[in-house]
Amino acid sequence: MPELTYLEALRQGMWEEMARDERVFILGEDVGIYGGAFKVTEGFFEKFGASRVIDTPISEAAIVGAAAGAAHMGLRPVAEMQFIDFISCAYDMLTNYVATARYRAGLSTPIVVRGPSGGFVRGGPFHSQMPEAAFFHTPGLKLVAPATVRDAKGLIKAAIRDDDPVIYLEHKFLYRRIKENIPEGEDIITPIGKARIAREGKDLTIVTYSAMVWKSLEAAEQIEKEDGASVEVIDLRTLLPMDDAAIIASVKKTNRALVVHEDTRTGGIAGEIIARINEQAFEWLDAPVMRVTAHDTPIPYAPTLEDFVLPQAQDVVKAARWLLAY
Amino acid sequence: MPELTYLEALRQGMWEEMARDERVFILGEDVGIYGGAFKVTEGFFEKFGASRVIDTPISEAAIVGAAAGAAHMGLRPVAEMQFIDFISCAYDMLTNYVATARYRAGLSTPIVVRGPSGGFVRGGPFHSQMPEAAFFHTPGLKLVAPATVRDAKGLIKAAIRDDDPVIYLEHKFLYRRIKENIPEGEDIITPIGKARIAREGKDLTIVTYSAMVWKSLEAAEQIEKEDGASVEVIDLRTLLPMDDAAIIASVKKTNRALVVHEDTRTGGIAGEIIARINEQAFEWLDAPVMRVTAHDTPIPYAPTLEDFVLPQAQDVVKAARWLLAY
Amino acid sequence: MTAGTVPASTIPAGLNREQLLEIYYFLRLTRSLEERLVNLYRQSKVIGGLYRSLGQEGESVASAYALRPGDILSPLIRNLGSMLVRGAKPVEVLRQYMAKATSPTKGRELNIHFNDLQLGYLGQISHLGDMVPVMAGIALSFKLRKETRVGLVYVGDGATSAGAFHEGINFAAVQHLPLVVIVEHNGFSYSTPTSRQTAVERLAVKAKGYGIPGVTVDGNDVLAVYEVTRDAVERARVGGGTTLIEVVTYRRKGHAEHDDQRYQSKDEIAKWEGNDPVDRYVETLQKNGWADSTILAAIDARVTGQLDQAVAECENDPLPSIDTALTEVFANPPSAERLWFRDA
Amino acid sequence: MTAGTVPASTIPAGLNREQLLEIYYFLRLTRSLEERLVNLYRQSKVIGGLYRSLGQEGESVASAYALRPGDILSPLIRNLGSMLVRGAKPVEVLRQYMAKATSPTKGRELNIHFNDLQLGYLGQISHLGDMVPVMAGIALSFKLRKETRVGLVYVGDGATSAGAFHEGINFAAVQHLPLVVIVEHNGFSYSTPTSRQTAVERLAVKAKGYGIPGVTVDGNDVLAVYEVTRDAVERARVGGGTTLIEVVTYRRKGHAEHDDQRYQSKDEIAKWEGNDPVDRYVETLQKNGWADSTILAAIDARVTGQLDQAVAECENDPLPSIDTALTEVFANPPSAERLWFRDA
Ligand SMILES: Cc1ncc(C[n+]2csc(CCOP(=O)(O)OP(=O)(O)O)c2C)c(N)n1
Ligand SMILES: Cc1ncc(C[n+]2csc(CCOP(=O)(O)OP(=O)(O)O)c2C)c(N)n1
Ligand SMILES: [Mg+2]
Ligand SMILES: [Mg+2]
Repeated sequence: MPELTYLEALRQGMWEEMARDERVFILGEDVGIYGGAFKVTEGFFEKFGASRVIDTPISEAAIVGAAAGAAHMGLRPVAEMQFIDFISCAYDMLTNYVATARYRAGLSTPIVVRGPSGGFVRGGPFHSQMPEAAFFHTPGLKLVAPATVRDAKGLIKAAIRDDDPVIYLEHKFLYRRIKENIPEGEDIITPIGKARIAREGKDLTIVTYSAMVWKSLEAAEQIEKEDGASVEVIDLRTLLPMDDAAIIASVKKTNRALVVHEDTRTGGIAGEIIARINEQAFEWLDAPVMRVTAHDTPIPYAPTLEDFVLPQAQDVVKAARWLLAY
Repeated sequence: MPELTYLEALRQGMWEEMARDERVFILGEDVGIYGGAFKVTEGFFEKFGASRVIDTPISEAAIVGAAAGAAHMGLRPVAEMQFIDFISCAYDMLTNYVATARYRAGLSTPIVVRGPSGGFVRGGPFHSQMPEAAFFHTPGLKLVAPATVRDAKGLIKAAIRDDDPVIYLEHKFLYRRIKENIPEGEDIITPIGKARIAREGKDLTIVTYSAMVWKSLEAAEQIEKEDGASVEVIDLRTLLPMDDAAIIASVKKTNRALVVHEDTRTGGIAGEIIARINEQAFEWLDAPVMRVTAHDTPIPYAPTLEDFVLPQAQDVVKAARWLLAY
Repeated sequence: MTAGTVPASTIPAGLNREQLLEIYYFLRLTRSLEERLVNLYRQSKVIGGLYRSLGQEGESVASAYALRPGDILSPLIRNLGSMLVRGAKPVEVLRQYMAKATSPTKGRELNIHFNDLQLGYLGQISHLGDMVPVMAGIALSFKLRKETRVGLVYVGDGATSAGAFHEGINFAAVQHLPLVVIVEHNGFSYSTPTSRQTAVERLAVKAKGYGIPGVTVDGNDVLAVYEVTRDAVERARVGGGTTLIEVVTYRRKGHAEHDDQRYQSKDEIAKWEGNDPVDRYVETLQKNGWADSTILAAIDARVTGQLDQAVAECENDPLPSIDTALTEVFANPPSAERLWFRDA
Repeated sequence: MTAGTVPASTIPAGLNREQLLEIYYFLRLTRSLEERLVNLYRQSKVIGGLYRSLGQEGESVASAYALRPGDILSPLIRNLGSMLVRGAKPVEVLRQYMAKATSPTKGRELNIHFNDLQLGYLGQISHLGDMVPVMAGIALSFKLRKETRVGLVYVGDGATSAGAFHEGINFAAVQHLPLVVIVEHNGFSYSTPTSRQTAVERLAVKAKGYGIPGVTVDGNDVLAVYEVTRDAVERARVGGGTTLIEVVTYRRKGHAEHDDQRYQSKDEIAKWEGNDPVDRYVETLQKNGWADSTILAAIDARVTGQLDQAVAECENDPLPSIDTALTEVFANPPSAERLWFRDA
């Protein structure tokens, strides 16, 4: 049973889908011979050829727009953003053209737009972003953000097979830092819309996703060890449509909730999650739902600053303790 | 004391600022001889000339980018988006270039980007949007959304004088539908960051902004009359930075809160408001904070559909009653 | 040829007489349908704005006529004619403008923003320029599947300034996609004259920046537009890549029906009225003996009858029921949640 | 002229001997500073990536040298040379790369993303193309205030595909703004050859689509770049509007230091090594008797000394203190909120 990194699992998932379904093709900047800035598509050009692995100009709006057009015709494009920060250049195309296509005009647009998101890599303000909140707001888009090796594979496969447009946010900090045994030949599909209990617990629920799952798990273990409290960690996996049922079930069990994400506080999706908990489980809450997030600034470059601005495991510990003591 | 419409008040505010400060200029599509699609800048070209009222190509990114460049040099550009829906084409420029300029590089970028937002006018999916959530998420931008004639004037003047970039969301449904007496020559400045109590009450707080202030007031009056309950309505006026103090003070008084906005539910800024109330006034809440919003769809064109998708005064009444009875 | 008629000269551009008349039919249908819409607009039966293509029907119809079945075009607001050529029905257009439940978009989208990919048209969204990348993607699908199909996309002079136009046409050009880009040089973008939109005189030169052929054609000369478009389409079909065609024409009406056109010179409007594409086409048909006034009048009558019927057919159609408001945001889930404060 | 030296020919482009030597100084400074950065990078003292301009220093320095005080340029990642010409200090660049508290952006932004509008440079953001509209806005401010100042913006061959490039240059062209756009045709955009980026051979033809002059110059010929840029800058200064200059050069290093360049041909790299702009410039200086090896060696020594000092000066500077992490998101409020779970 081979051990794969997060990046390899993502790559394997795409590879399997391309081998399985000839409608699937890849387009993006430097995805061909070079194999992508992070080498996610390494080997694809050689295997699948220039017509299914297309190097494009630096034109994110055109990449997404062309993917949409091809998808209308029955193809299954997977568009890479070299860094997810550049998806902002396709914001209009995604929110106005792609997201609305089915509702306004009955058009099917099964595209996947994926790219490396997130910080902790000294990337500075334009290579460290978490863009989910900007797209989370638009009806018609699905959003997934795998935290584990298994889900990196399972969600890309599910995203490619989905009949709706899906934004797939991979976390670049996890690319080569986490490994997992993935049985060869297993057709892993992580269902879109289903959260995962990353750790069971009964005293506090942490709702989180992407790289913050690991920091939350680290915090949960420390608290278990040092405080004897048991913390449940929900890995959302899909941000949209959100798995309210999983969140609410956990909160009704633990009566305390903490939302943890890497994005800035104001306008980050924690607000929405808290609103939903409040609407659906108010009576079960023994404490306010709190959040651990980045500070409301751009992501600075210097390690000291980045580490300060971004949320850390010790922040989760501190917030969790505050909630447990409430 | 002349009676002005919302649109006239906005126009007067810009006019006074241009007369007062020669650094102020206007740029946008058809803002010159034509006076803008909604005639907001009617007469400006004749008064201030072609070099201060600039008709641009259809290039929202260039309009905002050029405004930013000019602002760095000490000018005070006011950029019009013909409909605010087209601000999505400048999303990258606003969130990456403009919003970060001071933090990342010490640059001053005092621009105002304004345009007609909102629905209820049968504009269909691309002429009815509320874009605040997309920009609300980015540290470095201020957001204002006047509901009254007085604030239409007071906030545009404050926005132009502000040293930070401000997105000014005017509501096209209000343009010619509301009127108010505005004393001639009064230099009205509505401070950015300060909410307004649109109606005092003690049993329930409604937090809202823009056109929904009027629907909320209508609901509040109906409830007062029919149920004898007293509803406080907070008109946020500024969405960013948000006036937490005003919201929290009201909630601590009424112990019940309802957030009302015209934007879609998921990812709309109500989530953030609820998170803040929950964080800062949890102990004071006698009921969950609920929200009345649009449904999670694009805005459809047909009156029947638009009226169904968008929030109405009767929805506010219903939600308020539910909360009052909780 | 019947004795007594003018001897017919050879019909150019490989067209036959039937096709010439069919083109006339679509020109007339376009213009008359818009006139019906004006009436309905004045009666407040059109829900939103009304956008005319008066004076531009020629280029719209003729360019679309150069396509074959399987090809796909993307119209702009002023390309009603192109959609009718592809098979969109007048009643569909009426229903769209009136937001009827029976309209192609079920009342969700306005005017001619609707699609039929089988018939070969993909309605635009409002954001100008966006359809160029999308149509590049459609052309890309043709290329990837080795289909001999062609895409065609219309762009206004104003919309050439949009970033999406640039990204899309460049993408098509460098990928050598079977796409024809028609730039409608009609003098204005809303109130803004083309001279405030771009510093070039001839929009066809924009092709040079993309390394593709660019050609300018008199947009009010129906047969010339047909011929130029057909050449570009057939070149694209055999792997010749992307072409930009500038059609020179004039927007005789305001941006929309409510626009007072204060910025347009009356003389100029009058001048272009004298250069009307339909009038010119009729003259060409008659002068060359390809059609006489009797046959044209018969077509006019047919159009009138069809439009009478179309208006009658839909005028009393209902507006959409609220049961349809929340469906199909996604393929799955099939419906958005009905919010709690709206539960019956 | 001292006896025994080659008789000096007339110096072209209105330059004098001192200026020629100053240009040499900046060329050497640019190259040597990048070499120092490579060392620091290998020692893991550079925090993020390292981007070289090896082989492109000539165009960068020469074009910037054509500006006057008060003019403003916006550099790309490979335009270190242009910033040094405008007065950026090597120690500032070192501090930026090492994310020092003392860096111009206080450790917030990386590499050469920093500004000094007094000296006349505005650092880029990463999103390619975005600086073109921004620089159009700066040029617009010059025009509105009737100042005789000029803006200059660099764009890579790859970045010409971005929508923002198009919108910005078109805006500048139609508004007749004093802006010079330098397109660096260096063969690649990351791994993508220019032939996959655009279908044109000569990027200067892109000017045609904007109705502005476009000129191509050998980017490794320092004096030619200077001359062409100066002409464009001075035309802009007197109200002649926008110009696009294509500088033809080659990126001899990978996109960044970590890039293995597998997609670049070794032969081609070698060929361009033989066409090195600094070597060619030195040869020109010596051949024409404008400088001898002694004086050039003295400049080299001066550069070495300055860089030794610069490295020493900053290597031990501290990283930014967390007290500075939250300030200046806005002018007002002066600081973002420190989140509750971080309170001391
Ligand atoms: C991105 C964007 N910005 C602004 C608008 C508003 N708008 C609608 S039509 C129009 C003018 C279009 O002019 P042109 O492209 O020349 O087409 P024409 O109306 O002449 O056919 C404008 C500015 C828009 N639809 N999209
Ligand atoms: C909008 C955007 N998309 C993608 C990138 C990622 N990226 C950074 S540099 C680069 C290549 C740039 O090539 P070119 O413009 O030719 O400049 P060069 O590196 O050759 O100097 C790419 C794709 C980016 N910075 N911005
Ligand atoms: Mg036009
Ligand atoms: Mg390059």
